[in-house]
Amino acid sequence: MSDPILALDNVSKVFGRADKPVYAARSVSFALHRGRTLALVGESGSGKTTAARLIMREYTPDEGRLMFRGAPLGKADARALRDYRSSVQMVFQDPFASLNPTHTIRYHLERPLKLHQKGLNSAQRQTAIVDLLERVKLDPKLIMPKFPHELSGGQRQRISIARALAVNPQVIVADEPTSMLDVSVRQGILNLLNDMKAELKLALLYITHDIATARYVADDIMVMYAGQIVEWGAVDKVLDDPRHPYTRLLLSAVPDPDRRFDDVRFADELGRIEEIRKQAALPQPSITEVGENHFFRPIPA
Amino acid sequence: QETSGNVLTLVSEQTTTFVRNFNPFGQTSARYTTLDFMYEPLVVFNRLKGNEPNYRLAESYELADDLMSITFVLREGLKWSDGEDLNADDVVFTYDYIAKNPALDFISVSALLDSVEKVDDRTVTFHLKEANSLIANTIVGMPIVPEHVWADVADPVTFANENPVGSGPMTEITRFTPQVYEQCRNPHYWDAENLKVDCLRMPQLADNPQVLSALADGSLDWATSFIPDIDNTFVAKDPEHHKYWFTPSSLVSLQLSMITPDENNRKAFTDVNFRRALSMLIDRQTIVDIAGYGYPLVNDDPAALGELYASFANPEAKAQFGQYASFDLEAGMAALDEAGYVDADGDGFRDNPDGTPIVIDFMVPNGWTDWIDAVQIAMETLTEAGLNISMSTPEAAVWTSSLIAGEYSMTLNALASAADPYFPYIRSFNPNDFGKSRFTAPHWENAELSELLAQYTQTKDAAEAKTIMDQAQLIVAENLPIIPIYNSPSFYQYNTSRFTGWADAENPKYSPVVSNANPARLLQLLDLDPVAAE
Amino acid sequence: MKLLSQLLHNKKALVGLIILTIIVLVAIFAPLLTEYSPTRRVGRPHQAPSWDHWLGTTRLGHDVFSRLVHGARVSLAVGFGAGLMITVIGTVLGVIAGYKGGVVDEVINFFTNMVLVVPNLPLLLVLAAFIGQASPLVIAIILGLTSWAWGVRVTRSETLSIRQRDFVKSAEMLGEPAWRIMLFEIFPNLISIVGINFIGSVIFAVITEATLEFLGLGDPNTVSWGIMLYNAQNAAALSVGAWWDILAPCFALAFLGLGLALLNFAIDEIANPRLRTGGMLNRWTRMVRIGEGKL
Amino acid sequence: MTTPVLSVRNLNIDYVGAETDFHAVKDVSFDIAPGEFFGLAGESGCGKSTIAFAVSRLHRPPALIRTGSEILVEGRNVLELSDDELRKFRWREVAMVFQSAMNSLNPVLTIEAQFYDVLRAHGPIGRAEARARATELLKLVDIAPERLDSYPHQCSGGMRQRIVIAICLALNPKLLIMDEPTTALDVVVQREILQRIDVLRKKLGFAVLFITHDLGLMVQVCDRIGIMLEGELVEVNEAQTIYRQPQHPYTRKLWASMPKLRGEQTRVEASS
Amino acid sequence: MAFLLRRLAFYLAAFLVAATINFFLPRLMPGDPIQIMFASAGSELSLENLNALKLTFGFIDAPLHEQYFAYLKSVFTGDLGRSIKFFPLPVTELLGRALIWTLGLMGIATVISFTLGSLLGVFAAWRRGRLVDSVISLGAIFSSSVPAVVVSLIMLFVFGYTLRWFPNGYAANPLIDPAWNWQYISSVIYHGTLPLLTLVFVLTGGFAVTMRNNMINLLGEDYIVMARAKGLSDNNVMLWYAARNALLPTVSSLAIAIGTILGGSLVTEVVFNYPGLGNTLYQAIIARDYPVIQGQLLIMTAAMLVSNFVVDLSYVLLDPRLKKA
Ligand SMILES: Nc1ncnc2c1ncn2[C@@H]1O[C@H](COP(=O)(O)OP(=O)(O)OP(=O)(O)O)[C@@H](O)[C@H]1O
Ligand SMILES: Nc1ncnc2c1ncn2[C@@H]1O[C@H](COP(=O)(O)OP(=O)(O)OP(=O)(O)O)[C@@H](O)[C@H]1O
Ligand SMILES: [Mg+2]
Ligand SMILES: [Mg+2]
Ligand code: NI
Repeated sequence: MSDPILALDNVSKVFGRADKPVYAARSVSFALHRGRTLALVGESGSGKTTAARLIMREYTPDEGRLMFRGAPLGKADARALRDYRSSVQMVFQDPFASLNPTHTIRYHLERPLKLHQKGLNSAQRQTAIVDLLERVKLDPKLIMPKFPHELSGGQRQRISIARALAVNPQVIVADEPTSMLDVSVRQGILNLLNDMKAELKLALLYITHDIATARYVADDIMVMYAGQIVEWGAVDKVLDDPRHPYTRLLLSAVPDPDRRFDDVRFADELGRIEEIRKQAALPQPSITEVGENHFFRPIPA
Repeated sequence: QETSGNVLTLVSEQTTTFVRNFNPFGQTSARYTTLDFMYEPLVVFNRLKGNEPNYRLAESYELADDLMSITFVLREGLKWSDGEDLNADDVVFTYDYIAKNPALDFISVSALLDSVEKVDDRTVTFHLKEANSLIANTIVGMPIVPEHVWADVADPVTFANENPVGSGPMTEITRFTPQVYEQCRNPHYWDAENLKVDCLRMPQLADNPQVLSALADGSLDWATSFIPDIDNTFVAKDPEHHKYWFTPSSLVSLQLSMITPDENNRKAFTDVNFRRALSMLIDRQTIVDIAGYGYPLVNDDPAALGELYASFANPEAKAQFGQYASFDLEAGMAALDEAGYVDADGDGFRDNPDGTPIVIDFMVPNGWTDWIDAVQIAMETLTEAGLNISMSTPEAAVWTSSLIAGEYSMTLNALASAADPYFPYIRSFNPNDFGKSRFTAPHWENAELSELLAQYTQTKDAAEAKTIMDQAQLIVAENLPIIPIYNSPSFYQYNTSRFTGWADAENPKYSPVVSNANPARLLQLLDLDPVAAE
Repeated sequence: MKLLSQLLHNKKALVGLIILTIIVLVAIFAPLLTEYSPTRRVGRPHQAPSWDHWLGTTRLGHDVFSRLVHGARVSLAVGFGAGLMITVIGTVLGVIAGYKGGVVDEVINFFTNMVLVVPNLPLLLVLAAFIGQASPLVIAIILGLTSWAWGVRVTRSETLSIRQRDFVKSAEMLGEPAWRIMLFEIFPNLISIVGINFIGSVIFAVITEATLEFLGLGDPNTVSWGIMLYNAQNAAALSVGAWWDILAPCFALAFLGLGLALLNFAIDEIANPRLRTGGMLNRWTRMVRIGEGKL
Repeated sequence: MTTPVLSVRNLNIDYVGAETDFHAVKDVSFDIAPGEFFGLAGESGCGKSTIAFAVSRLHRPPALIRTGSEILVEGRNVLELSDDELRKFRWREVAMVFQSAMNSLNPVLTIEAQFYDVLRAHGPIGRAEARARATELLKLVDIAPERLDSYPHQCSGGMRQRIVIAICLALNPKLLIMDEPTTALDVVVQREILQRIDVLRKKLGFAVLFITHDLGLMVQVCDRIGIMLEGELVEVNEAQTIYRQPQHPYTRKLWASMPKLRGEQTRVEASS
Repeated sequence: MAFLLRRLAFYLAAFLVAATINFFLPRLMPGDPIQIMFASAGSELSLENLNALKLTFGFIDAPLHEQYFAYLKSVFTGDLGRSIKFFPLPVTELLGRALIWTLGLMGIATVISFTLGSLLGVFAAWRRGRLVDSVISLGAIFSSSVPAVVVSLIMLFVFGYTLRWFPNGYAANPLIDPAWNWQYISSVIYHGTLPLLTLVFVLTGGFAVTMRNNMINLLGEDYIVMARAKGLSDNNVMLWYAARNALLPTVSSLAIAIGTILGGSLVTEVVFNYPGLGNTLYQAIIARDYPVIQGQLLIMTAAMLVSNFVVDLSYVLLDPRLKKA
């Protein structure tokens, strides 16, 4: 595998007051590679969004560092931050909320171009916008003058992606980009992300709680639980042979039309996960390598 | 509880709440029935009868021939309302007291006195710093207080004197709430025989409209209040008993600062021709009719005295200069043209003869609505005559200090009525008062006039005094340093259904106004007779 | 533009706009509407309404109608001037506090709450009294400087919620500078709040100016509805039965207030679609009545 | 054959607009048998909630249930009940779990008060008795009775969801409507809740009308499923049948666009 | 509790700032504050007398900060000086007298208009789009758009001067001694009716609009629908579920409204000559009685702070979510 473009190195983030800390991220380490998609799955509140925000440098890590192109990122001054932003972009969960209802689509795409590709004149910008819209398979003429509320959810999500692409990034972080979309629309967006990744050699971090879509788009997967990454590896390996109890629970909870409810001894699994929950605050267990490109943290005895 | 006897209901002050304060030295804080009714003056001078003295606590007074001292003799058997004797000691005490506590001396009489000396139990002599033929008028303005009470008062300025010991007819406070108080008969009053009223009741009324409604429904016997359209709003409610009589009082005049900071204005203001023209441009009658509801009396006396001092008037003044004190738009404009005040620069406004512009700010205190109305009406004709005038309404305090300093262009100013024309003249034109009092606002001085006024207080001879005063009037009338407009009325409303004996236009025996600036109200009180119950 | 077209579709807004337009037109064309000067005596004192003087005359003999139409200028100017100032200050501070957060927010918020708990009208009274002869301009300025707090509060809380929205986040992620985010991302979404704040402030300013002048703290040289009330009250118009003198400015003020309030109410409805009660409810009632269906 | 618990016949619902109406539910008919777990699936905005609301007649203007529609609960036409009958009918016959549990409990009342409310509204009952009943109901959903004195904000999302279910069971209704009860929840919690409902249903014998757009979930829990498209019910069948032999093209497309956890991964070009 | 403590700290700070403004206001204005303060009282007094009077009012020639601390000390010991106009009445006593009337008038008016307005708002929202709603909404808009001056003048004109149903001034007949007897109390009620009606008219609309909007926003909430689904009676849902929750934001708007109420009552008191705080302030301003004006501002601020605190308290009581926070 190539060198990672972006990596988290033992990053921790703690919220709340000293007497009642919430560990949103606990010694989280992972790396993103160009042309590969990494999926991050986990229960609600496990720290997925926190990880994304750490990458977007909205939060500063309490511990650990962020490595970009092999070098650690220090305190960000305004210029360095802008530089970083033209390489790392984010697509949000809610396409209804991530576009400003008072601006046209054209404005939404023009701004990143103005900010990050200063050399362009207005005609070049125009072509760039058309290009972007075509890339996300929208009709530029029709779409450009519209306001967000005149578009469907899927179209809006495409605009969000186009906007992220506008700065010519190397990394895209997508935080549950399809959870607000209808099932039938979802697929299109996922395909689009996949295509972009391949075409532009993007490094993609795909955050979701829907393991099935994770499988659909990702090359690698990480399972997060209580701020920790508890199991990771190649998608197929992890899903075929889940080792960590939480991964298993997660997999069994995923709705699966092939199995009736009563097939699974769900309650037992649930009981075991309750136990891990109690132990969640214990010191870091060591990492076990299960096989090639498949790791997990066993629960301490 | 109902008060027994004859109760006279009156309104002398308008307030939102009554505070129990009967300190006679506190002009602004004491209840308005404190002076005269509670603390009787030595003498009451009747201004309507050429200052004829009505002896009250004093049975006589005598001015020394050199005019350097005056001796008052008290009546026999005077008592304070607590039964203690009232004698010369109390008088001497009072004057020593205000000398020691200058804050109490609300009429600034101490400054005129050298010493006060007890001659015997009933006789007191005041030694003056300068000869002064009019000193008696001033001295009687100070209330005499009982030594046995006030000697022990720690801070007489803040002392509220809640249970007063007085010498007047009404000293006993039988009821006191923030909304009403009652002041009843002094058990030891020397003149009890003449006093038919047993109690005064003072309801709290906050403003003119409230006084009007109380008057209109007949619950007030005696009031002093501005009432709009009085014949309709008050008299018509009960024409038989609702009556009023307005007597002329303080002089309202238009004044110009001879030392105004604006050099161009100053040129015009110091020119008597300009002042005369200005005076002719003031439509006094309209001002009186509209701003004043017709209540004030037009003052077209070039010597600025008018009806109020009719008995002192020098007909010569009016004959020679009368035309300058009455309204004549055409003549006024012609006078301006003639004196060279024409529009030199073509901006539509008259300029100085040398072409410099005249821009006049007409200053009147904020909130003094009748004056503001008067100014607006005056400005109509002045503007029509081509003068560049605008009105400003600063805070009263700012207005006062501008007037004192002479830093204004034009204003209205009022001067309280007095017993003798000497007072308005000396107050307005005494160079020693420049920068000290707003009455000297014009900052106009005339050596000849000053000399005459000085002589006036030095003579005991009535004929000589008259000659002096005649001459003074001529000087004022010729120079027109202040432009008289009207004398404001003293408001006086009364109701005859419960009491009779009121002074009125048919029987102008004295000024019956119940305000605390009129000591003659004591005479009115003593003249009242209850209407026999039917 | 959208707001405007929505306003035109809202009945309340339409009535409000019409009222306002009438008053604005009257103010603009005041000199053409009457032959009388508002500051000259043109009749006897307190003449009742007649053909010559439609609304009678004042105590001084001024024509009430003339004063009324000329007075509209001052009321409108002070209302809109002070309203604009209040809104601008309130919006700027509110957006900055809401977006910047932290110490800036704490400071602005503290002062806002501070100003909110100091009783406004009494403070204005005292200020006007200290200043003396408060011309309409002075009144507008002190109104503007003392009444912005409410605007800050609503703008701030709205900004706080908009700041959480993803489109602001994405602008941040794109590296937009803070001022651009406040001006171009957040502010356009506040338009209706700002509109409500503006109209509300105009109402407040009109009412307060009239009140201050009525209480005698205005400049008697001005021709305004507040001064008309003041003069009428001073001339005891009520007790001498000159009702026209006092009722004319009363109704003018009420009319202007009503127009503005209708407009504000309508903006509220447009900003918050839940509040809208369009024709559909009437239609619904009719359909239920004729039995096309039920709930 | 037994009478169905719920029988919807030719249901037409409009949202009345200022000029034109929005026809949200078009001529929908289906039955739910006693004890049956019936699923209603379809895209956002296709009219699922509109149907659910109509069953308890919870609509407010401008919704309009067209004349000619019939909603029979155990044979009784709900649309013909008087106000008073309607009040008695609600919750006793049909109880409902709403889209998000976070918001369906009154934030200013204690849990106990919200139990007491419903018990009081449907018959005279004392405080103590109501409390006893509430305790019993909470036990059914595994919640400690102390929770009765808490306010909703003091309970976690999953807990609140279970409390709502307990309240639903207070009057032993024949039918429980669940309108996307778990969209806001984690898969694990969602799974737990549904499983509990399933157990309770078998124990207490009520029927369930389950509304969601998650087809996988639906097939897993439901006996029968109805698929809706733009206000129309396009297909109703046994869950497994719909899954394995979808008839309607829309249904087929839905299945195709669903990523699978196991087996072949197909790529479908779905339009947006 | 922490919430309330924080609010209390804020109120203390707010009071301090108000006191500071109060101290500096006359000193910042053009002209000599002493000259201004004694202008109306002193215009007839000689300079010597004025100086003597000034001393008794504590205008010492000390550095500003010393004056400031002396002032703060006296404020916090409840000494607001003495009135010039009603000399030597302490300002506290003067205001104390007025406070009773204002509290009574404003308190009752606020309670009535808040209750009435909220109820009207609730009904309008519940019957949204129907006739009741239109009538209430329009009425509310109208009532909240008419200035208090206008309402009180019209009330006075109609009921005081034309119909003569009610007196046109005072809090009670001055000839009746204050006492707890029917004669006095009925007189108080009789005199209070018009000002009260005016205030209620002016205030009700605002409360109704706020309540209506809050209610409408709430009616879509799941817990309201659930309450209806539970078979609760309409009144129960409307009042116990919807109104109670809609009350929360209304109560917080009440805190802000108190300033407006104070303003409204000020004008009303002036027009009806009601002897409350507002009228006292007005009279003091006319007479330039500065100790009273300053004390007045402080008292009004304090009143605002206290009522805000009461609103905070009731907020905590009404909203269980705040109890622990
Ligand atoms: N700004 C914050 N302040 C305090 N706590 C926070 C903050 N942001 C997140 N947390 C806490 O950190 C933990 C992780 O939150 P995060 O949003 O990263 O979870 P998530 O995995 O994205 O959940 P979801 O799937 O619901 O989006 C949660 O317990 C959350 O409550
Ligand atoms: N009050 C209303 N007025 C007008 N139209 C409405 C109203 N409520 C719902 N609609 C419309 O009716 C249609 C059906 O709405 P409904 O809430 O039943 O959909 P749903 O299937 O439950 O969707 P979701 O999965 O998003 O909950 C939608 O298109 C919606 O826009
Ligand atoms: Mg998240
Ligand atoms: Mg729905
Ligand atoms: Ni537009």
